[in-house]
Amino acid sequence: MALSAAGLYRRMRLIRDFEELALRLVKSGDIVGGTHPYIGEEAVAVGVCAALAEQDLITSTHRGHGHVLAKGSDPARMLAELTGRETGLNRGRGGSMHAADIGQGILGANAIVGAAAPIAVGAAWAGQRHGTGQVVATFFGDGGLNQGVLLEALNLAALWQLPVLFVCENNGYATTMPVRTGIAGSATGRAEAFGIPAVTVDGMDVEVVRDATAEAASRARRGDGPGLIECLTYRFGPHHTMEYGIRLNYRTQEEIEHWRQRDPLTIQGGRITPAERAQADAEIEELLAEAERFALTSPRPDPAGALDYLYASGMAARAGVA
Amino acid sequence: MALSAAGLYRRMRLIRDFEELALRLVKSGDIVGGTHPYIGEEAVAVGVCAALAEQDLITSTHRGHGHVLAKGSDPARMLAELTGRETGLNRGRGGSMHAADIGQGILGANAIVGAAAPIAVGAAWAGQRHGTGQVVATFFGDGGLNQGVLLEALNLAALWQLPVLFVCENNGYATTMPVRTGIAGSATGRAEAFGIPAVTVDGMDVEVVRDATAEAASRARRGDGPGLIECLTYRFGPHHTMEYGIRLNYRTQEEIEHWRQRDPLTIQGGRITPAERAQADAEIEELLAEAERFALTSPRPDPAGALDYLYASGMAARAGVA
Amino acid sequence: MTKLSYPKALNKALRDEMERDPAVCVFGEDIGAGIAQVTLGLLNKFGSDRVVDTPLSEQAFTSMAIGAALCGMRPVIEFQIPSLLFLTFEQIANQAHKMSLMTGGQVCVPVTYVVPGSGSRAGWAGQHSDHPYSLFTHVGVKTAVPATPTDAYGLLVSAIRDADPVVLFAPAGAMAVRDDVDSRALEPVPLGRARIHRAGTDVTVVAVGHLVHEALAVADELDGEISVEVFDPRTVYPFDWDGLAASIAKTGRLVTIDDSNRSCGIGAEIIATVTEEMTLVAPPKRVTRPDGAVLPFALELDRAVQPSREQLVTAIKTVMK
Amino acid sequence: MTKLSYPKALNKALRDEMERDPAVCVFGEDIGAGIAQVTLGLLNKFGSDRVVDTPLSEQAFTSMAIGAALCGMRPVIEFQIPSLLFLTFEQIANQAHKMSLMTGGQVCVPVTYVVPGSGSRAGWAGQHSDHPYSLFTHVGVKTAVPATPTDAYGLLVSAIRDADPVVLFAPAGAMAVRDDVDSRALEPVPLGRARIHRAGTDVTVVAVGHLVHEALAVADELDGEISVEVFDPRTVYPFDWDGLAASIAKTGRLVTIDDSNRSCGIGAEIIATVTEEMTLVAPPKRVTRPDGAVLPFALELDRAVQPSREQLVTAIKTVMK
Ligand SMILES: Cc1ncc(C[n+]2csc(CCOP(=O)(O)OP(=O)(O)O)c2C)c(N)n1
Ligand SMILES: Cc1ncc(C[n+]2csc(CCOP(=O)(O)OP(=O)(O)O)c2C)c(N)n1
Ligand SMILES: [Mg+2]
Ligand SMILES: [Mg+2]
Repeated sequence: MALSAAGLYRRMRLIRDFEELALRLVKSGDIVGGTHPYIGEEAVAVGVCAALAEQDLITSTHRGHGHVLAKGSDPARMLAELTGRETGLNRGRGGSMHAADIGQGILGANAIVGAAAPIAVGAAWAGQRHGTGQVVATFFGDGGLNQGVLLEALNLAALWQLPVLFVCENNGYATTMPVRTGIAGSATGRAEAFGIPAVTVDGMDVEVVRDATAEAASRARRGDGPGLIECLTYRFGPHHTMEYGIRLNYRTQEEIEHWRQRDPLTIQGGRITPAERAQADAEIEELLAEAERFALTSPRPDPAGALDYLYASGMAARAGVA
Repeated sequence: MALSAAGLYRRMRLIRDFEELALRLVKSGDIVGGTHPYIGEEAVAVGVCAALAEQDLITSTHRGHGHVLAKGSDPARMLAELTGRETGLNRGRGGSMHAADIGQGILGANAIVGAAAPIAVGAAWAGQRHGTGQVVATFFGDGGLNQGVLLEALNLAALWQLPVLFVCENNGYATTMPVRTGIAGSATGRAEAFGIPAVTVDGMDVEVVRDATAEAASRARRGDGPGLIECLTYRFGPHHTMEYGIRLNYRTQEEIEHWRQRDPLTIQGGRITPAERAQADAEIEELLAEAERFALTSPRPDPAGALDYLYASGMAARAGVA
Repeated sequence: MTKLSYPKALNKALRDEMERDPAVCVFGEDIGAGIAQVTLGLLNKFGSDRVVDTPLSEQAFTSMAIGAALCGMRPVIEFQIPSLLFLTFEQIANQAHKMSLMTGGQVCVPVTYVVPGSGSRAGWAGQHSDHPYSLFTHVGVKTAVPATPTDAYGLLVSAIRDADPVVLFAPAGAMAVRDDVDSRALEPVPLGRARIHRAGTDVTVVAVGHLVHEALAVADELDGEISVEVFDPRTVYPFDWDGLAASIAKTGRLVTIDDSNRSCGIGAEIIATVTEEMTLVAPPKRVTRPDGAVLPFALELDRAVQPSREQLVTAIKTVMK
Repeated sequence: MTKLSYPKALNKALRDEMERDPAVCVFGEDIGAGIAQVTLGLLNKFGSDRVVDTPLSEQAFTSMAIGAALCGMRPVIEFQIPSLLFLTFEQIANQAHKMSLMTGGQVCVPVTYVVPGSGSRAGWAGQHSDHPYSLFTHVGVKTAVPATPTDAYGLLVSAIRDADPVVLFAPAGAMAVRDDVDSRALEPVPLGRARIHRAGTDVTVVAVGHLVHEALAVADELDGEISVEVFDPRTVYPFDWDGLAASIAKTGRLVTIDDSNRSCGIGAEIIATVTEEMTLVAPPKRVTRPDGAVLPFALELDRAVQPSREQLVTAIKTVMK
């Protein structure tokens, strides 16, 4: 969905504030199990989704809140999901790592690193076969580049020239492992080895990400096959909120500060008027206040329905005690 | 083990005639379950192993007879294995796809495509840690290049600069699938994407294969890490002997004839005197006659010992009926 | 009326479903050539956009089937060897199986996995002779193990039409079985409905897959002496507990024979459920592979590890004591 | 005498074995940082050639451990989440487990796989809450599920010293348990030896992992009314059948409670073996997760799918009827 400069800022602001709100709800216990905050990486999700059409599809990751919001899910229902409510995107069954919203073309976050890429390839294959002209963007981290199944997926997408955009969110670390100690070669080099055009872009600049995505997307729509976009980005916060509880010294304060200087919101905020910015901030604040109210006042699922949807055929599973 | 021109020919002749003998024994029913004949690819196994030292290690594949013989296993005990005898390399427990001979540095054939590569990486890691100076050569086919675990293994070997030689036997097909329809990019391109030096060589010329291997092996021994050698070769026979029973038209007679013109035995045979050649042929004939006698007169395993070696700890498993 | 072979039955089921429903497609290795016979002729008939020869990347194409299913397709995957189910266990058990619940019912994943020649194929040894249907029973993926061509046809059709992932094992030991059927009379066999191959009053023998035929042979052998009811669940998950209860109510005795490893195999589940919920007049017995079995290569060793007719006879006589 | 925590017990076992045997090394993700606490301090003490932080390539490094084992090492692998055992099922069940037999005894593969925090971790939902120990029992890979820090120490030591692959599940539900022990008194616990946590005469409750503590609480609750023997197998494979037979001989009644799915779970195996080989005075009962369970995210749903104390009490009272 095409967005103005202010629109891009607004989307990123939505994600930033949503994630801050989620952190508060983790601390308050309203979100159980914690989250993998997307703070700092907003330009990737927003830039990519800004270059996609409504009907295009995405797959997401364990760090997926930003992708889901960028593609257009209702923040209130996303927050209801995170707080385990019946009104959540997944009726409270999925949570932070499994949020899906088929109506918005979000085939689902995935808690297994790298696992969503071949699913995206399958969706692209079906779309190509049906001539829908859909493009499928699949997000994954630098760590995902080391999952064999993702490398297999690159081969399939290249062989069959499928409309898949492989979006590598290179935030420098897989949990505590720095990219250079985990990855021989490079993200783009791996894609190119399969004959997939690849670029590395500034993942902190939403317009740069959007333009790179738009180019790859139009190639894919023309039938010229997949592309890979490596977005250099950084998470300002912990790998997961549990990190607040344990001391891990895998990053220096200097490094974190250095990247904070390149906050995607500051960069994009500088491209719009103070008035536009203030308006967006206010709108988001209100929208999230409403989302929080909606989520926290929504009904919790009935334990009697714990195994609802286990089988799409409606088959009932035997209980754990006869 | 350094071999003269005649020695190289002799090794290939051994494999060629062993495989022909195995085909006879499949037809006669002495070998149960069939084999994946190595006929036509002899120069790869012999060339690679000729550049290895005694203490070096290899892992093999479902098409592994050539590797095992080239690395130095006793043909008689290998044939005893294929005919399911207690005197076999694996005491008749492994068969064609699992032949192993630790004494000769053969860590084992593997019936799962691509599965041996990370095992080789682990062996190389242990060797490096122990400072043995060992090099580990891992054979795999073009189809193996599409197994995620093998691609993951390339990354680990490259990251840790392990002494692994990745030997890709590109015989043009994965069963019925032509390389071009299965592989986007190339074998060497995939290795290079991980920063691994890679070469493509004439896999029908044993001396070319040996020299390429020697170069990669000395690099690895120097601590300069892994290498990949793609050997362009061809199987003159079926994917598996079951193919004799079913019509599969994935290769043209012209193509098969074209490659037969480049028979590795003819090429290497041309480099030695007719006398040397005749002598080698005769020696091998005698050696295999003796091997056949040994195998077919060896005792069959006692069914009572069907689960011997299941647990190295000696633990006994419960029987299938109480 | 022609003799229907097992591979032909699978082939016909696939062909019929592909004709009936354009969403049905097939992924697998060498399926264009039809090496396993299951897909013979399908490439010519339906083309390469419905019969997809895949590279040697089982994990990727197994998840690719999920993605295609999410977009309206009904993929059937052919695996050349049973242990490829180990390689793709993550994709089947952790992805395909879980998506419906995890998305709160937003999606279904109607993918069918077919393994022609499961279990021991003489001489294929350790890594090609597994029979892991109990693993899928445990994780809760629907699992069929047809014993006859007619059931192979009917169960494959139902598997393809089912809204959930289904694994279908076609035992190597049953591949040679032929049925005398009018192919026009073939019809879907519902998942979870057992088949009594032979009625009896003294003991219920639950036999799975190819071992149904061993059980029938034993029933003949014991005819006059012991009246054996041969109960074929046809699907090990879901299991036809009501059907088994009816049989047990009649016989009061139970013997199971199946080709999975002993511990936590379907034999254990059958005995456990029957003991918890039904009434037996004598302790039950099960015949299985040994614990942790790995099939050795040499034929006599391979055979020694598989459940045998002799073991079944002894088990039946023991429960009749 | 200090309170020993569960993670500390695993950490000490690893440290002690690494000191004792230079062949012991550790592979895993973020183990240098010691995120799961199991490997805390080991990198500094033993260096990066024995404590290897691996990239996100579980399949490759799991097979890498096999190769290292073939060359004399005794690798321990830490998996961050239980479902990584699905991802590496091929490497463990089809490679590591089978090598000894397939090579005719030429090699052994002494690799230990540790999963700290197996089972449900509140809020981690569908793909991070599995408890697949019954899968390894079925394929025949040795499997330990320690309920206490003392047993966690002793079983991990034995697993590392064992010549075969061993999977050790450290249930999330037991991670908070602490033991009052003199750490100098810690010793290896043999695989296959059960532990009677509480003697009783009316009913044997076989409880696995963290549920041992639920069983003990229930035994207290029923004290005076029903005398419950709490039997902890400690390893589900091999299983201490002799120990269980002795307990059943005393009580004649059996209830199992474990956190795996119902069909083909360890509960089924225990009931099947007891019914075949031992004598019960009343039909047994098992408490498990439901068939095919996928843990939903919302806490009340997650809890509803797990075996509960209430279910155990009901089951015990039923077998006592
Ligand atoms: C296959 C797999 N292995 C391990 C994990 C545990 N884990 C969750 S996130 C993560 C790091 C992922 O790093 P990256 O792909 O770079 O994404 P990022 O967290 O940096 O966004 C790990 C190891 C997992 N979920 N899946
Ligand atoms: C992972 C896996 N998938 C499928 C098979 C079945 N299979 C055995 S050999 C083979 C083809 C292998 O091709 P390639 O790697 O090129 O070796 P080649 O047979 O040509 O020597 C296949 C598909 C297998 N053994 N392992
Ligand atoms: Mg990262
Ligand atoms: Mg090939």
